[in-house]
Amino acid sequence: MSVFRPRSNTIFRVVLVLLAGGAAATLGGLMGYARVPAGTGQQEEIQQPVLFDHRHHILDDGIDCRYCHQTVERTATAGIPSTAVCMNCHSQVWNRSPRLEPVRESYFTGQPIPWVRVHQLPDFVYFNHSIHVNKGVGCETCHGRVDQMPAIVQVQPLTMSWCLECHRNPAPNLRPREDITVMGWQPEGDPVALGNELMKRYDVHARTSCTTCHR
Amino acid sequence: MSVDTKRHAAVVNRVDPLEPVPVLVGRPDDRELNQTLFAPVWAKTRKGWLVLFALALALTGLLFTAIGYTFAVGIGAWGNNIPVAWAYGIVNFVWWIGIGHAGTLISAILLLFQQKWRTSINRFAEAMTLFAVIQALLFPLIHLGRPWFAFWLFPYPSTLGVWPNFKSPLLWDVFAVSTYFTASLLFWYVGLLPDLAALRDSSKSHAKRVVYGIFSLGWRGSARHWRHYRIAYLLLAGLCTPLVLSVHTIVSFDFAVSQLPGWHTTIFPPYFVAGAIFSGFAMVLTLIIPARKAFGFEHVITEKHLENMAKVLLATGLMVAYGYLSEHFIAWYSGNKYEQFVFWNRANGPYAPVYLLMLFCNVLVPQIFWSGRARRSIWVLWIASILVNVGMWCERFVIIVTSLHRDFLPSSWAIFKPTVVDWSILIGTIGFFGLLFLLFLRFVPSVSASEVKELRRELEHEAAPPHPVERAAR
Amino acid sequence: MATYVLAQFQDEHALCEAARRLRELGHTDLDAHSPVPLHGIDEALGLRKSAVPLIALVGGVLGASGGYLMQFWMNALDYPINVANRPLHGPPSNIPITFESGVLISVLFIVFGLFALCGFPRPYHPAFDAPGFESATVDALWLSVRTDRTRAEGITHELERLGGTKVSTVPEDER
Amino acid sequence: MSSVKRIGLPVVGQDGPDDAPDCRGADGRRHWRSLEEWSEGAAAAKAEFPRGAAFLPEALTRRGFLQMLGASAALAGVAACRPPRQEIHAYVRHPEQALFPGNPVPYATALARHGHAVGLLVTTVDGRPIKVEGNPDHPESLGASGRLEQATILDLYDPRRIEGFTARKQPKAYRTLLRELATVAATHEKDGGARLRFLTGATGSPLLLDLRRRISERFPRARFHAYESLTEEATADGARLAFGRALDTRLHLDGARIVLALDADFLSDGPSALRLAREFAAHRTPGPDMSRLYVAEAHLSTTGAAADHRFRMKPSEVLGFARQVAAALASSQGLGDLARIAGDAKPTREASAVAEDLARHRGASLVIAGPRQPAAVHAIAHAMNAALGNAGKTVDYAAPPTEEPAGPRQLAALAKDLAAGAVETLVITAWNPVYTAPADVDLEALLTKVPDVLYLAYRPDETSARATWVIGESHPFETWGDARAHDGTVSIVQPLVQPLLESISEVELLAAFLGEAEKGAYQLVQDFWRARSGAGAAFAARWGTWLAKGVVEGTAAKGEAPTVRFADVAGAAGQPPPKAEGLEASFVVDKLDDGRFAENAWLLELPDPITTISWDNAAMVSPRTAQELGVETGTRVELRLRGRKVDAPVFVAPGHADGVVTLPLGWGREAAGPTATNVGFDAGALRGSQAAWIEPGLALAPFGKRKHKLVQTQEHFSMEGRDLALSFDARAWEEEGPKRLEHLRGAVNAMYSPFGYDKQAFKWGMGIDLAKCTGCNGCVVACQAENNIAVVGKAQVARSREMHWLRVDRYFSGPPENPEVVSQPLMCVHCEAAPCEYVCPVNATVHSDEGLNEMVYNRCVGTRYCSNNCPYKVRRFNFLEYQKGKAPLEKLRMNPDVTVRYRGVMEKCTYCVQRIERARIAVRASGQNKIPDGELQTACQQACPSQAIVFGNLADPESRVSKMHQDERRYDLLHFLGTRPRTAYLVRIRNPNPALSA
Repeated sequence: MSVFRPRSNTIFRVVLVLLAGGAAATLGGLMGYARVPAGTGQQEEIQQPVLFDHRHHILDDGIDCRYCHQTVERTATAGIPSTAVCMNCHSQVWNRSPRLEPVRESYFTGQPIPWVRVHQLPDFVYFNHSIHVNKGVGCETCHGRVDQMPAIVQVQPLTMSWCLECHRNPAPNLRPREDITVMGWQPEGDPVALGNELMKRYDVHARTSCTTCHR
Repeated sequence: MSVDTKRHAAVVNRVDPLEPVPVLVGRPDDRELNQTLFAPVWAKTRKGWLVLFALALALTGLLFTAIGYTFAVGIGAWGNNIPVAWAYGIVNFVWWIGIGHAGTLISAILLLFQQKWRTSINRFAEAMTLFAVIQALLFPLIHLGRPWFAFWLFPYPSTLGVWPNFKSPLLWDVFAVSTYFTASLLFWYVGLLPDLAALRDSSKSHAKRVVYGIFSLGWRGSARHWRHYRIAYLLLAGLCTPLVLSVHTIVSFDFAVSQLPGWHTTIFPPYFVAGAIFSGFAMVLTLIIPARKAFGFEHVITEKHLENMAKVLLATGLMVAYGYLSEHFIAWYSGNKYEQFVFWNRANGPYAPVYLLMLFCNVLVPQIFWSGRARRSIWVLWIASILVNVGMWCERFVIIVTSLHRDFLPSSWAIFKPTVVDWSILIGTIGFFGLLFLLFLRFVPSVSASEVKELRRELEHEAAPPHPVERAAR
Repeated sequence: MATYVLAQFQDEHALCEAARRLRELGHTDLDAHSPVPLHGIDEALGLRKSAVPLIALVGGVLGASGGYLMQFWMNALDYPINVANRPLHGPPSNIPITFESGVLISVLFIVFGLFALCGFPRPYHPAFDAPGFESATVDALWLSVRTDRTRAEGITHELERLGGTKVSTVPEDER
Repeated sequence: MSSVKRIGLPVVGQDGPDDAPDCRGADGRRHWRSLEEWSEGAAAAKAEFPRGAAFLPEALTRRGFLQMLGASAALAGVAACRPPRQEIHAYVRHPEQALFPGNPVPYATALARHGHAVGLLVTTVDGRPIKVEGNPDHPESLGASGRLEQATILDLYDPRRIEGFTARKQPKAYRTLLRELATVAATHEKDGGARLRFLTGATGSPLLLDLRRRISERFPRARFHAYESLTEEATADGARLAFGRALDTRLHLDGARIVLALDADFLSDGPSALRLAREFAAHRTPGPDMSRLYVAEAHLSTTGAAADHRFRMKPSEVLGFARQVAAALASSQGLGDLARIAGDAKPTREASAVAEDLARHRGASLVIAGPRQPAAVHAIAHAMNAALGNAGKTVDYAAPPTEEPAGPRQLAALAKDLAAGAVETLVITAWNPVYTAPADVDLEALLTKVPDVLYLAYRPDETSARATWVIGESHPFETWGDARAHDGTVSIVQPLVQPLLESISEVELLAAFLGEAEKGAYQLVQDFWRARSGAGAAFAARWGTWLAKGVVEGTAAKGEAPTVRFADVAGAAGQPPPKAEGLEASFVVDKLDDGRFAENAWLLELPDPITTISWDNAAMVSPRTAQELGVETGTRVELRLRGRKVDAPVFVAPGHADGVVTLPLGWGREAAGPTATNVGFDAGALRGSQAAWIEPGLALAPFGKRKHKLVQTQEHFSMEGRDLALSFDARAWEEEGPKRLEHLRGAVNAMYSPFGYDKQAFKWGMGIDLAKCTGCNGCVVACQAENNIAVVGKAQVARSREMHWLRVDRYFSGPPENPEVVSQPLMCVHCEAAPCEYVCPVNATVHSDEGLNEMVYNRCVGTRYCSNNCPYKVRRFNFLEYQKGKAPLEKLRMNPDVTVRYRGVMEKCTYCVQRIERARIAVRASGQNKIPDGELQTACQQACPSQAIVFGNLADPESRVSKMHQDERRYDLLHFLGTRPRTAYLVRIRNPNPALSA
């Protein structure tokens, strides 16, 4: 008399399928997760010590990015504005607004404002703003429509493969230097032709050597 | 031990040395074979087994403690340094992989060559292969500086957009070893099916029936199944044969493809494969001699088997010796002073004792098998087989450490000294190997009953020409 | 509602004879059970050649070509890197992995193909319910006929006439 | 990029009183100096001052922890494994000067040791000094820097530094300290400072000397005693003997073709070593103006290793040899003046050959006497130089800053007063005199007789333990001052960072005794120089240029060539020297200087240039002597000298003179930190005041079975007959040298055609000229500082796991008693067909489009296969986590441009790729595509005093490196392997005297 019953066959097979499927799903899930915003930290809301609204400063006041991010064309870091820069205007306007209290406090105590970092690369990645900006890569390309962000979020995955896309074929991401800070910039005329033309003009070429970013 | 095995033992003793020793003593019928061959599985756990198991368990514990420690503090826990960046880790890896060659070789190649004496030792040898390869598989992982990134060695689509480097012999290793393990495992399991079914059907307890029933997947000896089974088994053997040769060839590439004097040698692939078979058969002997005594398998694993294996040892031992010879000759002949120095250094450098031990164990010891009496003497066989295993470990040490510690620039020469952790891992793997093997002996028939039954029929049909399909099956 | 009629036989000739006889009688759905493969049973049962070799070939070809293309695409096309001044696409260095992946896939195809063809895993089968059938994997030869209940009676007699012992009938109840 | 930068450490570079932020005093820090105010203004202080910054955790953890980040990369950013959000601290007020976050800014300053300054450029990033370079405008640096200068930066961030001040066991705030110092000073006014003494080190600083003068005016009976254990008394006496007055001797090797060094290690020791190495190396290439160097010495020094002829002799025999040369010059070369000096000396073959050579190059030769030699030898050297007409050409003389040389004599005077109990207040600014004092001056006991011992200390040490006042000393990079180079050139010492820990400088301490400490160092130095320059209104502008250039122009002392008083010299040197019997003790200076670098882990681990011993010093003897004494390397022996005892391990040194035991000073500290305590043995404990350097009558007795483990980074000194570090004799080279190199360069037949680098604007390469390299190891420390290279400790070095990316291989050839030496700097040679690359399974080491052999740490899984396959064995592996457990202060030193490697990762020389990328980005961002040759230097190249290392762009045929690759002396290391290295070597050429080599 067999120890198994007809339903054993089904059970046995189902279990096998579950085991195999489960293993596959776990691996696939991890790989997938690494590619979705949840995994790359995109669209993550981040509390800043001061409710700074880029939207308002760019659209309503028409301030150029470089007014505050002064060193973007000259150094690796774009440069977080010193409190003094804020006070240039806010000593005059909104100089009583409670929202700006932390700024004034910083200015008078000399304590820096503890901004929270949004775009964060590993320490072994050496990203340099100046070279990108000078070779015609716009702020928008990596940081997105800042002019539409009440609070800054990371819009690009910032994964290595994402960097590589552009490092292998920069042309589509180039724009004339004068439009670097323009938001929602559209190439007039044939984008491909323009891209290639800019490649020549700024002497841009693909760089995928490891030491370009890792030192 | 059952009555009839005693009888067989008696038969063995009465055999006249001038007569060819049979591969199967007596004419036990199927039921008898079932009884004797499954006896170890059904019998009560023995004291001896428990003692050995406890020992193996302890050593396994040591192994994983040592590995844990290495992971915690880094490779610095070992004796490795610059220039000797590879040492025990890789020595053990190559040694175990080599041992893991006999099984598949015996069952696959001997099957293709229709060697009757294969039948009663192949299951045993395959199991040994699996467990040896498991030991070997540990090392590529634990010898990494950052083992938690080991998965970077596999070509999976990562967000880094970087791929492994397929020019690296190490990557070939990854593929070769994992393929070899998978293939051996499946080959072994497929071969096990009929016996598992037999166990299921001949076991008394309900639990055992369920367990064996699950693992035998519902095998019921149907002619429809046999038809696919035989050809599948044959094909697996056909694939495993080149595979087993490729694996050690690729392992030897780790060295041959580099340009270090003492490593960069074209003789390596054949010489490694020969060495692998050499050590593999040695290990089979080391294990099978006590096992057949303990379980009373003298009638199925007869002196014929042992003697044949001794012959294989002799043959492969000579090949290995030839490998050494040609290495040294080419070094001298090349006129390359770096190459020449390495071989001079092996015999005269700080590691000369290991080198001499290697020569003794691998070149001298096998020579005693020219004498038939030595081949038939259990003790000589057993001790020789152990010595060969030691010798083969020394060979890997000589190749890896001795070549590394004095290479091109004398300024960077240095001495390698193994640490406690190094030793623990080496001994630990032996314990872990033993552990798995003991479990195998206890829960799986270590001689393939179905194949021995078939063999018996063949021996009966000897007179009449075998059936064509059956020939294919063998 | 199908049933199985099973009978044990002493030696393979009797078994084969019985099989032939039953087929002459038009019972095609026969199967033999034995601890070892039997000679000439395939003819007796009229079984065709196995499909396993074909499966193996397909697997081997897929594996090898896939392995080679993978290496070519990853190192020469997707991320070409100058490694030690070696050509990006170096066929010689691709041989080992091509071979290994060929073997691997082929082996997997064979084994799982075998299981598929045998309908494994199938721990339960009506035949197991036949009294004494356990001996099929140990030392006895069995013949089983799948038929409908109506004809079971006749087959039983036939089998007994052909020398089958322990003849029994088990209903197939696939639930 | 560390976020410390964004805290806005104020770099008090150029900002003076006017442009300093309002809230600050002249030196920009005084206002928080008192703890009282500190507690009030703590908030303000924290934001403004680095001492806060040193303890911001996130700034420091981040760079160190590659594991976490690696893991995050590994799991491709599974949120759980992503590093925590970091804070960004922006400047509150952006500094006025063009200071950009993350951009390195070099500031000119100077570093004085034993009263001699070397001009430096110190690179700061975001206010953190991280790297020292030489100042090209400084005459004694010429852009080069030695291992000690390089290592100074590590001391700045030493967590063992003394913070704050304690007087009589009471912690004092800055203001309180000054007040109390003022009162102490006042109590001495009534008796004119009769019971006030100062124990200082040697100094040339005009400001300090001026302060001393003014203190002496206020306290006429107070005394200053200058003590240096590495004394140059003999040098001064020699000059007095020869010229009748104290004069500094200034060597000029660029004009010298024949050089005779009498026990003088001028290439690695002494105030002008950097300049002399440059000048010496300039004439070591084959040709008409190739120089020839004779060295007479006991132990094999780097100078001896560079010599064309090296005469092995006891230090005491050097005088005899000098007289023989003089004799030969007098007799056969007709320099009659020298006859009396030579006395009855009989010239040997060597002596005559040297004399002949010297005489053949009158005015273009030079005799150098080492500071360890007695006055007579110096006098003879002066006499010979005068007689040979070298004076004024290859050597000239100038008045020293202080008449009396610092040394035992001055200490003895002080000791007398101390013993007499005539001292109430002793101010010690000299470095750790209790340790450095001669064995026969028991300063430790004497100090107990002094009620108030004020000690200006950088770290707790033997002296601070005996002092009643321990005053935290500022690091030279933290304070204002001035310093004088050996040639008289003065540099303004400007700070690169606020004191990381509360401390003051010697200037401020002395000023306290004039009641001027309140002014602060900045004010003091500026006032002094405003007065000294007499520039008035124009001063501000001039001051600016001085700071920018790093030198005060026109301060170099006038050189003169005074007449030698041959009679007096003869009087001192005329009679034959006494025969020395028994063993002779010879004390030498090595990498730890007088011991003040004993706690510098870089230097402790740095292998000795000749013996390659790391983490130890040893009593060195010749093979012969060792045999006679029945000792061998590692044997522990007891050394006895005039009843003084020391236990030491023996090292059998090739090329060492027989009958001498060489004892390196500065080791075996007792009250040092964990890194240095009981490392090596204290040879100083054997030293007496009389014979500070050389003393006969040493007894050596082996004891104990167990040997002492001396670890060497290189254990095999033979080239095993392989073509590795090649050297030729000049003549052999002329004849068929280039031909002998044919098989070591040029194309090798390879299976694969080389990758083309023609389209690239840059094609990096390096050239190393073995003829120039003196093996000083300066480059090794420079590399360590630039690339955040870990120190691994003695145990790991013993396992041969040192991490130095750049090592200097040293091979001996010829007889072991006096071998020829070749030093070969070796770092990754960046093979175009790199064996390491194709074996890496994960593509962690690959080639860049500009031909760099890249090592990608964050991709490395640590199979170590690359190292096995590297024929040069230049790869280093993090066997353990060597960067662990750094104090926050230490972490501030890390170069933010270089990844800190985690355990399990392979690393190696990258040709300073961080510098390459910075330079390239700079030029390309500004639109061009050309980096001028020489503007981009690797750390090793920049440090190298003899300019043996040249890095540059091979794509530019005019670049120096391209020319080196074309040089006929060029060869490739292990060329036959076909690795096509990007680093080319130039063979070394020796220039032996045919008369002697015959």
